[in-house]
Amino acid sequence: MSESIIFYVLALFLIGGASGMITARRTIFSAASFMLAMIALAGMFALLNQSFLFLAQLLVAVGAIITLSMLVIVSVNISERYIPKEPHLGRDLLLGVVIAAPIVALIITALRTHFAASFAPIPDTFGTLASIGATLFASWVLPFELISLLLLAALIGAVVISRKGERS
Amino acid sequence: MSPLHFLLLGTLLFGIGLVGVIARRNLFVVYMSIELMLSAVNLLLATFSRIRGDEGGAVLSLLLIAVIAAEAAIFLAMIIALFRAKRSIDAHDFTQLSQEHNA
Amino acid sequence: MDTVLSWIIFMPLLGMALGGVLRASLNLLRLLAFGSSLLVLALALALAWHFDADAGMQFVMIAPWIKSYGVTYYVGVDAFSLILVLIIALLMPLLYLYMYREARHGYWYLMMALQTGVMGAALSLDLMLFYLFWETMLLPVFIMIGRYGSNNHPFYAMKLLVMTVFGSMAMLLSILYMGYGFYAEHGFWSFALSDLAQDSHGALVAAGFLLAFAIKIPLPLFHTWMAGSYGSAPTPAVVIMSSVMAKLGAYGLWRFGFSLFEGSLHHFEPYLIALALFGLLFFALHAVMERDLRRMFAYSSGSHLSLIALGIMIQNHYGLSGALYLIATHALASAGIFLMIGLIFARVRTLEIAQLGGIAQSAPKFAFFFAFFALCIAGVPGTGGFVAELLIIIGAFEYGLATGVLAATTILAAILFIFWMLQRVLFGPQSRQTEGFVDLGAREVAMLAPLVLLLLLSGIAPNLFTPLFEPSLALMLGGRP
Amino acid sequence: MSLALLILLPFGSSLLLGMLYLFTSLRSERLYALIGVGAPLLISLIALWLGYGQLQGAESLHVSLFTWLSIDALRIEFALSFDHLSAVMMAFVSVIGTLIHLFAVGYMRGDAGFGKFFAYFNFFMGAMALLVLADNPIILFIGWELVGLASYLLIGFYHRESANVTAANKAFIANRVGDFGFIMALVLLFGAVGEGGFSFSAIEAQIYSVDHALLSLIGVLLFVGAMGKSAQIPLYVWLPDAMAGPTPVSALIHAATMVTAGVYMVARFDFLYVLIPAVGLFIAVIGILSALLSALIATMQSDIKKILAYSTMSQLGYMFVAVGLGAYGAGIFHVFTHAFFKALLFMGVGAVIIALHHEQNIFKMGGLRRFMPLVFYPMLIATLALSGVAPFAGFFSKDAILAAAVASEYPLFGVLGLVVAFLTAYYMMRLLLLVFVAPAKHRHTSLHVSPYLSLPLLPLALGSAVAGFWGMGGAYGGGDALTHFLSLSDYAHHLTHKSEYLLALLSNLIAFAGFALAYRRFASGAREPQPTALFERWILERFYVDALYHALLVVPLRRISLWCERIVDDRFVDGTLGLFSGGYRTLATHFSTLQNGNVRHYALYFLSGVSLLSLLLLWRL
Repeated sequence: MSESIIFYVLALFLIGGASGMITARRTIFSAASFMLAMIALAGMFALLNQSFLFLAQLLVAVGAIITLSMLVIVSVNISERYIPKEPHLGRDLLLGVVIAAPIVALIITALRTHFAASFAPIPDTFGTLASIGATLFASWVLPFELISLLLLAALIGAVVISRKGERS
Repeated sequence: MSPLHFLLLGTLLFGIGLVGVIARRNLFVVYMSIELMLSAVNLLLATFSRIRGDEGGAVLSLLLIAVIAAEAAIFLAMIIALFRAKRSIDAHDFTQLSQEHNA
Repeated sequence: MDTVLSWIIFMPLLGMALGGVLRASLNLLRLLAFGSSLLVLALALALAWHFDADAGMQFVMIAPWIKSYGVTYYVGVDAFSLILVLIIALLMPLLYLYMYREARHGYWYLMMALQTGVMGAALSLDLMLFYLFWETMLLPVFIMIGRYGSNNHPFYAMKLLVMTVFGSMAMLLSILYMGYGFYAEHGFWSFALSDLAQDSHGALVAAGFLLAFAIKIPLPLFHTWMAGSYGSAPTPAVVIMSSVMAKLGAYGLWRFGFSLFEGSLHHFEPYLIALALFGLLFFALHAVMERDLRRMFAYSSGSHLSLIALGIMIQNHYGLSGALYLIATHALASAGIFLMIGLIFARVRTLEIAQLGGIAQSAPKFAFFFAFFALCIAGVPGTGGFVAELLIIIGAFEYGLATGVLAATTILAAILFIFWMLQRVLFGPQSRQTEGFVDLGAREVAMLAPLVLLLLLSGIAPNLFTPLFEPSLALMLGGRP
Repeated sequence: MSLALLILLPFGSSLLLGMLYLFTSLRSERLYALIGVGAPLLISLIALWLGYGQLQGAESLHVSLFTWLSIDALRIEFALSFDHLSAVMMAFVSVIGTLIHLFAVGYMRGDAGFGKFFAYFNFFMGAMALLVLADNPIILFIGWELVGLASYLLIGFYHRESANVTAANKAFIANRVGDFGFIMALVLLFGAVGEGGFSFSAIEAQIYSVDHALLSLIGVLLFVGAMGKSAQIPLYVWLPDAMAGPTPVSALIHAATMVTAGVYMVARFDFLYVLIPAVGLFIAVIGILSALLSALIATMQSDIKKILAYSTMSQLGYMFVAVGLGAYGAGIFHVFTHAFFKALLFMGVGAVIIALHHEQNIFKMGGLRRFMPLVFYPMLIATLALSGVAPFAGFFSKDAILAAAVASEYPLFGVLGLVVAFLTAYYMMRLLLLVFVAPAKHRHTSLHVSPYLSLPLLPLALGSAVAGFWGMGGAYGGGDALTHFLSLSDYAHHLTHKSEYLLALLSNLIAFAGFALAYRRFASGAREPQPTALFERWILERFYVDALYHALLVVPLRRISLWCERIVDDRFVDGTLGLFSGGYRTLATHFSTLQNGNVRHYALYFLSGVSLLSLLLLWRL
């Protein structure tokens, strides 16, 4: 019962944050709402017994990414006049909802018909750091290495792209 | 509180991200909407993992977080570059794919 | 011996690949081009030597290619394709001689690709294969006009491409339809000419083919790509277009028209003959006031191709042999004239007739060769053109009096513009541009002399050449009521 | 084999000369002249030897060198024949040709194109020999066209002047128009009798099986070819302009040999024309009209070469009257004699022109008798011969034609022929007087004439004087030797001796009347005439035929050509295509507003698509 309450509270934050992010006119408000949603998402992971994911989400998504975004927003120093006016925001959002609704509906239909209505029983160690680590290095070594390559490429790419802009 | 709730929530988040990508012109918001869509997928993956009791989904989700991080780095760098080039973060200002620019 | 045709077709492609792999220098590339074309020439001559004029299709090679749809690699040569093979094999070394100084690598590669395309189209007996080569030969020309042309060349390259591809799409539809029809009837797929010829096909299927050929030849009303493309293409491309590709259109009319659409062709016969007769005069009239030398001869070419089409469509012994003879001699003569026009352009950078004149004063050799080719196109006796025109006129009179009279106007058609053109280009006072016009060098004479000798020989002793195709013609016409 | 030599020698030497001229830097006139004159000399020796054999009654020679073309029933042998008709033609063509070659050596001296000239000239000899010796109509046609080509090249010899090239074009085009008729006739003939062989003898053997109407059509079309080659109405306009070529060319091609090919051809087809007298009558009418018209024009011309050109045309008219009325022997006889005196006249005129540094207006000449007697006296003989004064060559041949005309069913031809004879005498004497006798209008005190120019005149003068005796009619004790030798299918009637004497007397009187009139008007010189009367102006402007051709043919042709390009191509064909491509382009413009380069819009389209698909799936599931 308490889990349900937690779930609905978190869900409220999550959806509220997401909606706030796409509707806020000021960038900084969007970013703040987004951070709220991300934190709520970490909570969702905890609810799902994914303790390691919960940590990773907090550390990487919230800690690193959001901070980075904030940093960029501030460092580029975007003042009000650079922010797009978006005079028809309401209309555009409505359009977006109209387009997105069938897609969402389709996905939901698919999920509803293909997944069990209950959780499977799990051992206590499920989702812990040790367990995830064992799985990761037992059968996911190659993807893991590939992801590290991707990160490296992204790192270099990010530097190159931002330097290039500087020169011109 | 069945798995379906989590699935519904994830899909909804995905939809909200989609709306953001479609409707917003602010590059930052577009970027965050994409992040949101990825995170929504992340949530779904975690849920599937929990439903099946299979940690593979959790691992995939973990890798996805890394991808999100990489994507964030690139996207932010691009925003900086674009902003430097045009002094704008309005997506409507970047239309170099159109024919008038090629001609 | 079975593979000789494949060697003939793919030798240039081999040279091209070798050049690409070795990242050939200009000299090596030149060597490859010359080498491959000379080898092809040698093979083609050997082919002609071993050719048995009394037999039908020879040197046949069939290999499965796309098995599930019965598409085969099916090549063979008979008297009619042999003529085209010999022309192509002869012209290519001369063209390379013409572009000897050409420094752009792509040019050489494209020419080699082009040779494979036209050879393949002339030799393939599987409709799908034919279609493949038919399109293959278009692309290098398109690129050559687009990249190396002059005078608004991107536009004309597009126009050429769009119009000819439109035609070949219609042909492709017909081919597919026929192939499906064959499948429906016999239970297995085949696109081989000999198989498809067993069935009878409707007029609409024939129309697809006719459209492709009418555009490629071109017959009047399908011709508007011609003058512009000829006018803006680089010289070797023009030579190939007028001497080979246009002839392939006529050849196609022959090869596929007769074997596939015997019945339905009769349906179109009067219209095609009327169109050809119209084209004969229409193009000649067109040429009269043309201001650009190359465009003028484009129309001249059109006029003669209409005559060839006429010879084919009247479908009697004289008409067909005349058409074949004209295919050969006009290919040589127009190659000569377009090469020389290229030389003029290289020397004075203009082809506007009004800006030329008096070339004969400082360049007698040039004037001699130019006048020779022009007179050959005009059909003066002693050159092969006359023999061909005579035969077609005889055939046309056999077909009908009115057709004959109109066909005989070919005697008049060429003189409408040729002599006035000669006057303005070769004779009269020199213009500012043609002052000190450089006469032909040894390389250029070597390039033109074979053409002149062959044309003279074909005019003085045509019986040296006619036995090559005469028996097959008799065979072909003997088999019909 | 010797027959083949008649053709190979001139073609071979022409090729050799051409090669030397084009590809070497040899410019020795002596070498070129040696080769250039040597070849015709050799062939005239061969021709005379063979011709002598024919006179002695040898079998006519037939040689088949090789099969020229063999398609289905069409079997054309490259065959030559040397019968009586070709013997006569070949003999005088080669002999006169040789003399004119010799003359040309002097005339062309110092010209940069010396070698080229002889290459062309020998080429012409070869082509003419081919025409004369051909054993079937197709080979004849080849020779026929090649002499036209040689004529084109030689008229335009001085190609720096655009006017000369225009004249050359005109000549070739007029000839080609004639050939259009010729080749249609040949093809029709082939269609009618070709199955059984196409040599002259084979055609003759089957000609009776041909439908009369078709035969008439063939006859007319053949004559159209002759009209072009022999400058008859209405295709005569090229001949006066052809005088733009060097004078030896005018002498050889446009007076003595090529232009008479039309007459030769009709005589060759005598077996055909005998069957269709109505067409013969048509030929005669065209002939007499041409004779009359050109004689009239000649009386008003002041260019010395043009006078002779019109005179040639007028004499050709005579010949066609003869062959048209069936007197083939008389026609060829006139061809034969005419060659001598007309070649002589042209060569004399050439000598005059050279001496006066290319002055061609007779009203600016005069008094030349003193300076060049070796030119004057031969020309006097030629003038007398041309005017038909007894006993010079022209008298006998012209008399034979007039006799045939008077004796025919249409004596009107005879009357008109006499009128032409009067005009001929008048304009020839006018020329002679103004050039040689009238007071000088120029300042030359001494004029040099090279022996190359004057010596060849002498044998021709002899020929002009005596050549007629060969064909002398029975009335004069000759017995029509030439006509009998030719043995063509003459069907003309003969006059009694008495009426023939009367006719001869009359024609001589008329000639002298013409001389007298000319003498009265021009002996003491005259100014260039300024035409006043309408008729005179008409004559001087050649009845405006050239202008008419220009307005009726050339101008519309160019208009049509432009119309083809601007209306048919651009508007009609490309316009229709343009409708398609234009419509496509409009459509594309509408679409391209969607393609605005805004990636978000692309994403929107894409997502809309996904959305629609989702709806579809939802609905179907």
